[in-house]
Amino acid sequence: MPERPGEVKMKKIYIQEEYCIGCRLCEIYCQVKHSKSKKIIKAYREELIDVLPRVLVEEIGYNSFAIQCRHCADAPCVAACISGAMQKNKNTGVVTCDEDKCVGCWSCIMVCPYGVIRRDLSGKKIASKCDLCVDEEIPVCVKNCPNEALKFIEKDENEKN
Amino acid sequence: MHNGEISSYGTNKRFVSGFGYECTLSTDTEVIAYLFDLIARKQKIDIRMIHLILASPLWQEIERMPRDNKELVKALRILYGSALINGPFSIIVGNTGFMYALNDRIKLRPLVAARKNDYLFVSSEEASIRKVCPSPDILWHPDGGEPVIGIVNKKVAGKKGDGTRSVKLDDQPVKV
Amino acid sequence: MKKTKMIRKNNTKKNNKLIDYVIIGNSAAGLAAAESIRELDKTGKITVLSEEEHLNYSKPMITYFLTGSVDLKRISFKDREFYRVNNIDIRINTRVKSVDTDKMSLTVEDGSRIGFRKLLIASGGKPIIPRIRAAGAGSGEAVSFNAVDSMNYKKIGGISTLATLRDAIRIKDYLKKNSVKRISILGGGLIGLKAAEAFLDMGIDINIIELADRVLSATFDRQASGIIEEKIKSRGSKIYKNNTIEEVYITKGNISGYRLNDGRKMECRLLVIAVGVIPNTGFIYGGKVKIKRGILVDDRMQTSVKNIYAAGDVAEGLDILLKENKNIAIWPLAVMQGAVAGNNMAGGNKKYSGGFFMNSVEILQIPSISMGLTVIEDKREKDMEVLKDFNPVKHIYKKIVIRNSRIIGVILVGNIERAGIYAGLIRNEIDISSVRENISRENFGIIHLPADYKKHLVVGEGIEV
Amino acid sequence: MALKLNQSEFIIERDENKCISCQVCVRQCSNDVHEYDSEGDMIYSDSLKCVGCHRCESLCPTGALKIKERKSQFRTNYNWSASHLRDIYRQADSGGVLLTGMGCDKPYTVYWDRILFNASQVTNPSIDPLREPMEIKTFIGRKPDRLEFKSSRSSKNTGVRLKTKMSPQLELSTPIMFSAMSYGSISLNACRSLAAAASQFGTYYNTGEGGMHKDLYEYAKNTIIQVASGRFGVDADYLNKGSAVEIKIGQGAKPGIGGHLPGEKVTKDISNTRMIPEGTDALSPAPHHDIYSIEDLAQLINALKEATDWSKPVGVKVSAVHNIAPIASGIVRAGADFIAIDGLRGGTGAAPQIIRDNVGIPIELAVASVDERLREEGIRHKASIIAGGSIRSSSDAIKAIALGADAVYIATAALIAMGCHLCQKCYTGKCNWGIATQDPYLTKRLNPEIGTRRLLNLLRSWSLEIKEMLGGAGINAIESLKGNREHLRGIGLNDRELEVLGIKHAGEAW
Repeated sequence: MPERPGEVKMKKIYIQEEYCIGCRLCEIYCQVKHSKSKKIIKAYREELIDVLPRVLVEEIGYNSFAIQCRHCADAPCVAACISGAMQKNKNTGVVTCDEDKCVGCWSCIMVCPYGVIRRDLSGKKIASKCDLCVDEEIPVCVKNCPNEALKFIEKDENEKN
Repeated sequence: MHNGEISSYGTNKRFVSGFGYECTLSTDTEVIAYLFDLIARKQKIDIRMIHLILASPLWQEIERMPRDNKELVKALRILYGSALINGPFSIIVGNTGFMYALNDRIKLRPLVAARKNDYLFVSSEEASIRKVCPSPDILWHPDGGEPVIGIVNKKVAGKKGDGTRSVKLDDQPVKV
Repeated sequence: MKKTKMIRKNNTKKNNKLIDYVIIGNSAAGLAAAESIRELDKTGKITVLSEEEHLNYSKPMITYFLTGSVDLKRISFKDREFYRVNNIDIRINTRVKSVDTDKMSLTVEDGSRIGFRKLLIASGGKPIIPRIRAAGAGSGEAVSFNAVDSMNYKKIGGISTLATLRDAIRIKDYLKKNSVKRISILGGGLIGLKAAEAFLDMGIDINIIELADRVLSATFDRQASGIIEEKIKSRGSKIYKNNTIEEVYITKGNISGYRLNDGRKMECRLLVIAVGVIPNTGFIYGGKVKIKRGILVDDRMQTSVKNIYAAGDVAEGLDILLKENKNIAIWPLAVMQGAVAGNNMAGGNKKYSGGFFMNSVEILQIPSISMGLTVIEDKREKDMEVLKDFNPVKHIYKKIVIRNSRIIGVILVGNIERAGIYAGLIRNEIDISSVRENISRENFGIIHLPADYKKHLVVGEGIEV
Repeated sequence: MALKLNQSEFIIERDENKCISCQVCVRQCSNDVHEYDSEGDMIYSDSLKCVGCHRCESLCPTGALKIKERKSQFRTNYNWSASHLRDIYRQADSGGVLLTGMGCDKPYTVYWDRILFNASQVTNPSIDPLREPMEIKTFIGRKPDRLEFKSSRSSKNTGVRLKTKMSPQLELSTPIMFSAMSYGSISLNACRSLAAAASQFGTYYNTGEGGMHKDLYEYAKNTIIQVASGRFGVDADYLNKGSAVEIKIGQGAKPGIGGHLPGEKVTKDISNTRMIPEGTDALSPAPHHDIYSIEDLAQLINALKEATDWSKPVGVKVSAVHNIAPIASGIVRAGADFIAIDGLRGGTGAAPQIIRDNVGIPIELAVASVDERLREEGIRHKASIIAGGSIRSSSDAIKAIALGADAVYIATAALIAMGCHLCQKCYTGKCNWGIATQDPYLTKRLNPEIGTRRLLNLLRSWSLEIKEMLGGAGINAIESLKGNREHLRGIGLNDRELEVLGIKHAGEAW
């Protein structure tokens, strides 16, 4: 599976499912973060909010969780990308899609086992995924989770917890 | 004789009144006398331990005491918490048999003691002791909560016959 | 110039004529291998040979170059900096004529010989050119040859494959010079449809000539193909199924038309041949390297000859669904195989966990993804089961093929949301019997997965996968 | 269906140019007040169902919501208040006993707000808790009449050791404990938060009538286990797990009547913990059917001490009623190690509104009169008094201790710290804050990690405030505050109230 312990030591987003209350504020703040204006009311009002959230909440009954890119060590999406747009940064370990290179062939969507890459058809048809809010202190989904179900920590992935 | 105001007066008063003492005088000093009487006479607590009640050591000191002492002081504090005199004071309590001086546990008031042969001097100021006894054998400033106890030694007193009471000074307070 | 000076400096001790790592092929597999070699061996000399004149380019992007959405600069998936940083000696226009597995050396078309300690063959695939009878266009015009085949097709104007960037450039020029309203594509498979996707985007009608009874027959069933065919036809383009080209008419050296095997004659100015690709193994002689359709390799990507590896479209690695080696010519596996090959060539012991067929293609805004074994109508075994969800109006079709409660095949047309979850289920052979009824739902998600595998994906515990 | 006369009690104001129709409020309201209409991409609110819990307002990402009391006025009538009319409408609708949650909300005098605390100026210096030690360690348990000592030759001290065997005490790092809230009336996450906060801070929480859930065994050392008339979850193992046993005779919000946990709230987990069949109503009768006089209580106390091998304090919890003083005296004489007195405004998960609002007396008067009576009978030192119902702030706690309590019980304050907004609808089991509910969709909303942290903060801030006030009055040990009515002064109280409270009026010196 792609989640082999990565060479890169990095903070990742982890979830405690039992505290996700399905409010979807993570999705909302992710949309605002990736909107032009970055202001929640302006973004929703003027950008007709076709900005896709990069985190996805799934819910059945009282079970729910938010899931986003795991920035895998051996990322299948980086392997499958035909244009070189999907790259894992050697030092930060963050997997990002270069919007100028992506041609919208959806190979990454085909291989991502978490299904957390989406088709952004608003502009020029590119893959849209979590970029771990590298320019933020902590990712906005983690910051705005009202129940601290999302955590942004560095965890030794292969130690059995 | 007492110098200072007792912040715990309300609690001390209730404690002694629970044992039948009536606080009628309009001074808080009154409660100290009753406390002393209650603990020493009625509750028969050895005079050398009374300071562990009236000016109980702080919990941080109690935690560091050896097991037996800790158990003892803790029990005293649990039972006689309401007898703890809180607030600044330095008191002298005496009767025909003894003279007892004590400072509040965080020493908000001065207290000096001195000894010359079998005379014991206690005062707020060193100067007043020097006035009466210019060169005492030993002069010391007791710590907060550390009593000065002078017990009149009946045998010795008889010999002198001049009404002066000599003081047996080997009755040290229980050090914990 | 700077690059070569650096190479001579660091291996003076060794016989400097012998190159530590030679890689034939400058594409997905080749460069993935080069990168993973460099990860383990910081100093070994790496030389990549490419028969083409471009820095590097991604074959699946050729059709995007054709439509102009990608230019010559953007088509390369590794920039010049990649070679410099990884100290890779790239030699373009260097076509390998033969490989001598005994002497561990190869000869290039210009006659020069290169010795190597370790060789990776990542030469990819070549287009298949069927022999088609050729004749003058009715007016009895003499035609210098009686058939079109792989040797001479390039000489005829208006006939081309769409396998290399050079093909795309030639077609683009041809279209500029000749106003072509309709292009014929021989072959309705993956490459044919990708070509169709490009031409339709450029507003040019197409004729697709397909031998089978439907397009994308290798991976789509009739219903799935039906959606795509409907859409293509709605744009005025035609699809000739159960058909092929009997004869080609040539006028003044250019194609002018052809006759289908059902007798119909078609006028044609541009014919793109896209019937299929075979592994490019022509230059390997001596029979020591075992080749079936592609070069047979073990789970370290090593061929039957020690120190000679193969990866990508030329190789035949393990297909985890058929449980045997199979040539699966797709980009993601080429990269994975290249990485494994490079790792082992440089002394690592990374294993190739096998792969299965998968493809993503978007035709006229209908995205479609197919994975694994999807066409099983004919060889339906007893423990196989198919779940379908078909909505022709919304052009949405979902087919899941299950064999003893493991997913082995998926077709998604129209809605390809979260397709990779199925890829994960196939790769990890997850038993889905406990959640059978959810598998083919439209909004299928991780929450519908079996508990343990779901736990693994969401919180990282659950099962070790 | 006949017209329902009750109007909605709240108005939901939605600021149109702030609402982004993100539907967080729709998902978060368990009373289905908000509804999303996809055509108009609008959200509509049915204010009749709103209970004023402010959940939607708190989670709305753009602050578009404001909840206000509707207060549509009846004709002014000083006799028939609006709540009287509304109660009759509801009774005419249902014909049942009107239930409510939390504590009495009637405008009876809140004595805490009529009492002022002292501070030292000049004659005795105040003590700065930042620079001087300030001791608020408290002991709850039975005290002997006097102590005996014996000589001991061990070198470390000078010949004196304790001879009397002290009865077991609860050692609290602060004079504040969490009072009884059962697993069943509140969620397991809430219980876990209370338990974890109590153990980390060094104080105690109370299991209430719900028994102890196995997940909370790890906190047993900081648990006071309650034995109520229903004996839910009570067995030898349970008794020996906690650090103290509390016999529940009464609860401030519903003196004299038993408890009722509706069957639907008795999930599988709760039925295991309470050892009752799943889905059955958990009725705790009043009185205990084995306590019909003070002598029976003495027997039960003794039996419980036997069962726990005299290893832990056994106390009694009673609601503050008119004869609380003699009752308390009897309880002390019956051998109780501590008495927990729950005042008129004590909270509850479910109680008849009429009883909650009209039965019992305020805790301030109860503590004052019990402390006075026990002192008069010379038995005040024997047992500890714990005041509860309702302590709303550290100043309430200080005043309670000054009136004579050893420590205070807080529960409503703890719930508020965890998110409760006092909508008083706990009995519906639809608590939007995930506290007074067993619905898994709602209980998830209280992450115990956050709950514990907030409760720890509450304990920490109250303790600091207590130290500040003590220091201000020149006291550096909580023992000197207990029953120290000299440091209290009444304001706006009549002479009888001052007399009952045993405090002088503001302005009078000692």
